Amino acid sequence: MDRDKLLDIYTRTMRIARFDEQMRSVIMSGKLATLYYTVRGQELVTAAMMAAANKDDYLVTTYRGQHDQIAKGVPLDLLIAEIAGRETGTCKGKGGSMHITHPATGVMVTTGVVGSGLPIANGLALASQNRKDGKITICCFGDGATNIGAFHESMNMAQLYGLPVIFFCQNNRYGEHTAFADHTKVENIALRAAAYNMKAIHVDGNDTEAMYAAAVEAVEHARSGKGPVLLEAMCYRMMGHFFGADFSYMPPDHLAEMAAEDPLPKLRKLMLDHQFSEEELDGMVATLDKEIEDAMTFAFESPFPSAAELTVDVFEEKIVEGRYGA
Amino acid sequence: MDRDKLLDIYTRTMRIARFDEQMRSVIMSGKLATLYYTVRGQELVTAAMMAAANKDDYLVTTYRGQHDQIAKGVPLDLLIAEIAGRETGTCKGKGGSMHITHPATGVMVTTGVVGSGLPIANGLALASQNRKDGKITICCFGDGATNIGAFHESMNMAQLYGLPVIFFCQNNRYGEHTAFADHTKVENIALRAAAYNMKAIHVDGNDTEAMYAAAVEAVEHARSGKGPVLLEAMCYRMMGHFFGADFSYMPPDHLAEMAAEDPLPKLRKLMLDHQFSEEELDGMVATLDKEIEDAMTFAFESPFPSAAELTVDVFEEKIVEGRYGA
Amino acid sequence: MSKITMGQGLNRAIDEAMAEDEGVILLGEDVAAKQGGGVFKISAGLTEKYGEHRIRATPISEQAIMGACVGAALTGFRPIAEIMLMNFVTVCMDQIVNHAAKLRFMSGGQTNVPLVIRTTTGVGVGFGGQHSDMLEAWFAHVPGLKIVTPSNAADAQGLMRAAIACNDPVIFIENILCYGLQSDDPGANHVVPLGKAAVTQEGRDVSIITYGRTVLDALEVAGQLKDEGISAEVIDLRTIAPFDEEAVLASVKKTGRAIVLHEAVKAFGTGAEISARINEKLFGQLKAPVVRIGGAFSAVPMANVLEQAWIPNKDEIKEAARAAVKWGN
Amino acid sequence: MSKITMGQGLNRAIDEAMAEDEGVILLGEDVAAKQGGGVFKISAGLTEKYGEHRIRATPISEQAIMGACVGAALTGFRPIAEIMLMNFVTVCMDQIVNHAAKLRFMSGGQTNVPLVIRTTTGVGVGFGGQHSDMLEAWFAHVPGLKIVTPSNAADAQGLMRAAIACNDPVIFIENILCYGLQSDDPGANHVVPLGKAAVTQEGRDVSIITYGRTVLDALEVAGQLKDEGISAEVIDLRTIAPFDEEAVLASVKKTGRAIVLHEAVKAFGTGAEISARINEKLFGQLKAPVVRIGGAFSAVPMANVLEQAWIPNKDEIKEAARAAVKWGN
Ligand SMILES: Cc1ncc(C[n+]2csc(CCOP(=O)(O)OP(=O)(O)O)c2C)c(N)n1
Ligand SMILES: Cc1ncc(C[n+]2csc(CCOP(=O)(O)OP(=O)(O)O)c2C)c(N)n1
Ligand SMILES: [Mg+2]
Ligand SMILES: [Mg+2]
Repeated sequence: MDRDKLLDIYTRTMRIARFDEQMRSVIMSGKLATLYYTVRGQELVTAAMMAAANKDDYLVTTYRGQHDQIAKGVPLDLLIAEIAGRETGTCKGKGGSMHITHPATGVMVTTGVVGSGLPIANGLALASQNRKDGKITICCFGDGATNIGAFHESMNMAQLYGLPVIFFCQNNRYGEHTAFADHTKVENIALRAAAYNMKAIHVDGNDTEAMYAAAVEAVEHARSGKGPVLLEAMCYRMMGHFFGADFSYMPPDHLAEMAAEDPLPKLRKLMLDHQFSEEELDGMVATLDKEIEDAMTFAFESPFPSAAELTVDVFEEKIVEGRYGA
Repeated sequence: MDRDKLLDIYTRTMRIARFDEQMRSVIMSGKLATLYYTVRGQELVTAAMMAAANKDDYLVTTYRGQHDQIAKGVPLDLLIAEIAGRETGTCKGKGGSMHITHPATGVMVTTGVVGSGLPIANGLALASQNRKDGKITICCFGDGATNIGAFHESMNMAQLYGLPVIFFCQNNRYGEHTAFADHTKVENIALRAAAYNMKAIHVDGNDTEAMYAAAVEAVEHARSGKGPVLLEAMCYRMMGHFFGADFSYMPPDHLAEMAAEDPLPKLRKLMLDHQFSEEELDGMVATLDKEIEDAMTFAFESPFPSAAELTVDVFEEKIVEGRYGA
Repeated sequence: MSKITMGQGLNRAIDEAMAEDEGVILLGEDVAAKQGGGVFKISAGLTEKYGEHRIRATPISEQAIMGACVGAALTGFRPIAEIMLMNFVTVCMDQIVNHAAKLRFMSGGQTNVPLVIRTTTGVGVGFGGQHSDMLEAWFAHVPGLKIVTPSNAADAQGLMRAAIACNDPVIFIENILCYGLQSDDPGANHVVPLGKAAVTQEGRDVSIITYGRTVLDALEVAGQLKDEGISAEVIDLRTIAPFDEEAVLASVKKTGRAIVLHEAVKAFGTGAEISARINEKLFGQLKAPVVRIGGAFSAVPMANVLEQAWIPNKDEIKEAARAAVKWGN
Repeated sequence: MSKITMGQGLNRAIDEAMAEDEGVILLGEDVAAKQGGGVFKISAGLTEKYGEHRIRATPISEQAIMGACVGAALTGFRPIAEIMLMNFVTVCMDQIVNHAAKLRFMSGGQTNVPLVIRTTTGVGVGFGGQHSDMLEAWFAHVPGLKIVTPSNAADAQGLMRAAIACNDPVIFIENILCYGLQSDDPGANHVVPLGKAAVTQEGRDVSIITYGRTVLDALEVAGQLKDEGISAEVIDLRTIAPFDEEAVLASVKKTGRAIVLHEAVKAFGTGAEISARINEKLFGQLKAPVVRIGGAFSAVPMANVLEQAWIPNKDEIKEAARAAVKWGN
């Protein structure tokens, strides 16, 4: 594949990977106490997806969305400051990791409610359709989310209206503690598109070239006005549901299967095959590490929000005691 | 087909048809003011379905459910008394036509909320599965209901647990004022079963023999422990959404198409082909009319419930002012 | 002077807003021309003017309706979501409460949701337990939502214009029995500000604080009480939350007696908050206990006799006023 | 004496009920042994004893979970539905409100729904705006539902037994911060009747009426107030609706002063009903205005500093008690 595009995907992937590792270590160190949904194993799928999209396309994602946000371009300093509950965070510390919002990079909603991003994604796409602004909306969610009502209603409405939206299912084989085979009897999620007469793509998300090709196909379909597409990328949740959570319920053979499919070593090998040298790759990683360390420093040196923040952003006007019984 | 079974289906069908016609005339006459969802055009599909099931199987239906309830065996006097809001009605007049309940004939829930019967049907079936009582649950709903979240969640759960339930979609081509093609892009509802790896049957509900065969197949599948089935019976809503409602939004060609497919003349012809005489058929109808008139008399001569009814059936214990701020 | 009905007022307000702003769109079941402009015809004529891309008939998918409106609102559109009957909000509370109400706050003010959620309900039409509920108390308890309900056609038009102009989500509750109510035509571009109550009837002896259809009952009762020499003041809140505390307290300070009236179930209803606030702010200044009158403690029954016994009735209001005035002597 | 935690108490009550009645089943996400017995491990060990047909791990499908429990309950089963966090009731309100709560009434008493809806929530763990809400006020406004919440391990066990035995739907709210709380072991088959409050601390000067986690705050404050010579009585409602009006009125009659405290948003919260009722029934007998203390008027923020500012705090309670006692002099 195109060497520049590969480099782009590699950079996005490693920015996510290094961020994830450093987040885990800062939590381990006790320096930060927060609920963090690790993205280990899902770095590549979203890097390839966002590399195929435009900066001003809309993104809707979930609590497990830091990889999507980074791939889309959310600045790491603002992102980490938000996760650390600082005034300088994307949301002034009010939202936290589950609710990252950053319209400047198209990140319109990050939801903590399973499946709830899909109906909202339709609305963003509907606005683009009416405005004819050429944007598409990418909506990220997991395999478990496809069993909830909002998924179904949204798929049907998107196809009915021919909305420019990509339903990007990152099938990491688990919904919290429940394995795929224990939450549905359908063989894969892509098969569900037929219930709406919608285009579907099913791809091995750990294969960089296949994943990128699928992303490009999905983006072209949605942007061309042909309507929505359901893109299912097979990947693995390589750790527990959130960082630190017990995952003894994951059987050994599954863990072994995952290790063998880890996208990071596979991608590194692909880079080497494309004549990137070990040195170059290590150099890039070092640069990313520096970027992340600076962002961490920025975040941890930032002040906490003031209590007065409770009275703003509830309504357009400030909350005044009495009127609201507050 | 078997002559006795055909007679059974004919009797259920005509009991519904005569009830529906007399309900409409009593409303027209001004003697009864109520919201009545006419079942004109859907008499046969449910008659055939219930003729294939057992009296003690469970039924869950909707506001447009009088045909299902009658086919299942709910006594007409109690049914009409309930619709007329009388103390002698199935629900003491508290429920009305949208909420007919009659456990004695397996009618466990009639809901006014689109799609909400499906999750409940799963629960009835789950109880049967645990009790091994051999019962199946029949859940009736419309085409429009298949676009709501509850449909999706219920289908997935039923297949996951292998529940003995028949999802009986009476596709009458309209959801309130919205035609099928304007509420989904899927060609038919049966196709949606694939999203759950569920067995599906699609049948012309105006063809008595085909409809009964489909019903038998569905019942055998569910009762044998093979799990749920989605049965889609194509039919027509031959009048407005509720009786008296304007239906100018229904195009003439559609109205013509419906008239040609009316199940009642078709069934009558089938009866004649099976050596039932005109006289016999008319005689049966006369008997049914008498039964319905008696039921109407019973209903309209019954007393209205007393206001004290507001304090009972809220909880097991009576409501006492004060405790409940009532 | 020419008259308009509540239905016409609502239709006109939406029409005016749509003419002004391409971003005003309407999503709901059966709302487009092809379906007859809504089951209550509130959007009649709008598809012809603004097109199906702005008047979107939807599948029966309330979560998708609400979510689509939330998403469009995030881009600066001003969507109007029509939920056919208020009980059906129970299938889309997540989008309203976890998203529409909270996105401004959770995003630290980066985004906001200028959304109007229109819905209708009402007791007295024989629709029974699943089609008659008044659930405004739920929404009032959710920071980030405003709740509005008109008691007359002119207010319906003016409040709808204000609701569409509001940069935060507004729950707009219409009473099914009120669509035919007539008012003097308030003319074009009539706006009634959110958060302001109306003193619909001046009085000295007792304040009846209410909203929506029961304003009519209160006015009728106030008229009858006059003949008994009791001067009742009627406050139409118009905005239920945040409600006009100043207006309520001013009235009760004057009369020293308050009756809080609504059609919704009395227990844990909005009347509880209003009563609690009056008692907190006017402790020791009341001549009689604040009385709450509301719906009975049961699901709404279908049988008409029971339904009529369920709704707060005028004799009950009259009795409460008499008792308040007599209190202590 | 040996101790149990709230988690253990809940697990034991469910275990005892399951051993007694084949009809007691549990549905919820991750609840079975294969998933580790629930994310909070409340159902640990039960699958091994009673099998996967009775402990059913579900897909992420709250409407299907709730509906399945309603349906099973209609046949005489006594299902327990686990909704992982209270905010997720927003995706299944229809089954709870339009069905579970109303089927007994709408069927004229032919059917009933003996269902327990277990859920957990709580402010103070940094879960943010969509995982911390206290929505009991919504359910209290719905005739046909009972709402229960324990403040200690023994009550958790006893109330759960009573909830499972109840022939009507019960919303059972657990506070995420309380699972580790320890009580003296109440022993097997411990039952705490629904609808009965507990006087957790006797006092003369002011009544603090509360429930759930804030009972702990109230008790701590009561202890501190003693040193100031203020004798505070603490009432733990245990059943929020229908609440124990007799107990509340008896206490406030005695003290003449009331503080109603809960973690939920204050505006239009359950405290409004309790305050309104006290004012209605004890008009003229109060020495000070009834004070309500509750959560701030915003979504629950994630940042810890903001979250702590959001929750009702002990100084606020103390101040309110002092002010009430000082009132008028
Ligand atoms: C409506 C709802 N139910 C339950 C939860 C609790 N929950 C959070 S994440 C999760 C699992 C989601 O699985 P999946 O969709 O596969 O996404 P993944 O976590 O694997 O990325 C659950 C059940 C929730 N957040 N929302
Ligand atoms: C959740 C919900 N949304 C909307 C409605 C209003 N409504 C009542 S019947 C109906 C149409 C249902 O169509 P379909 O499922 O095809 O059943 P049919 O009436 O054709 O038998 C609608 C939209 C409702 N009852 N419930
Ligand atoms: Mg997953
Ligand atoms: Mg239909």
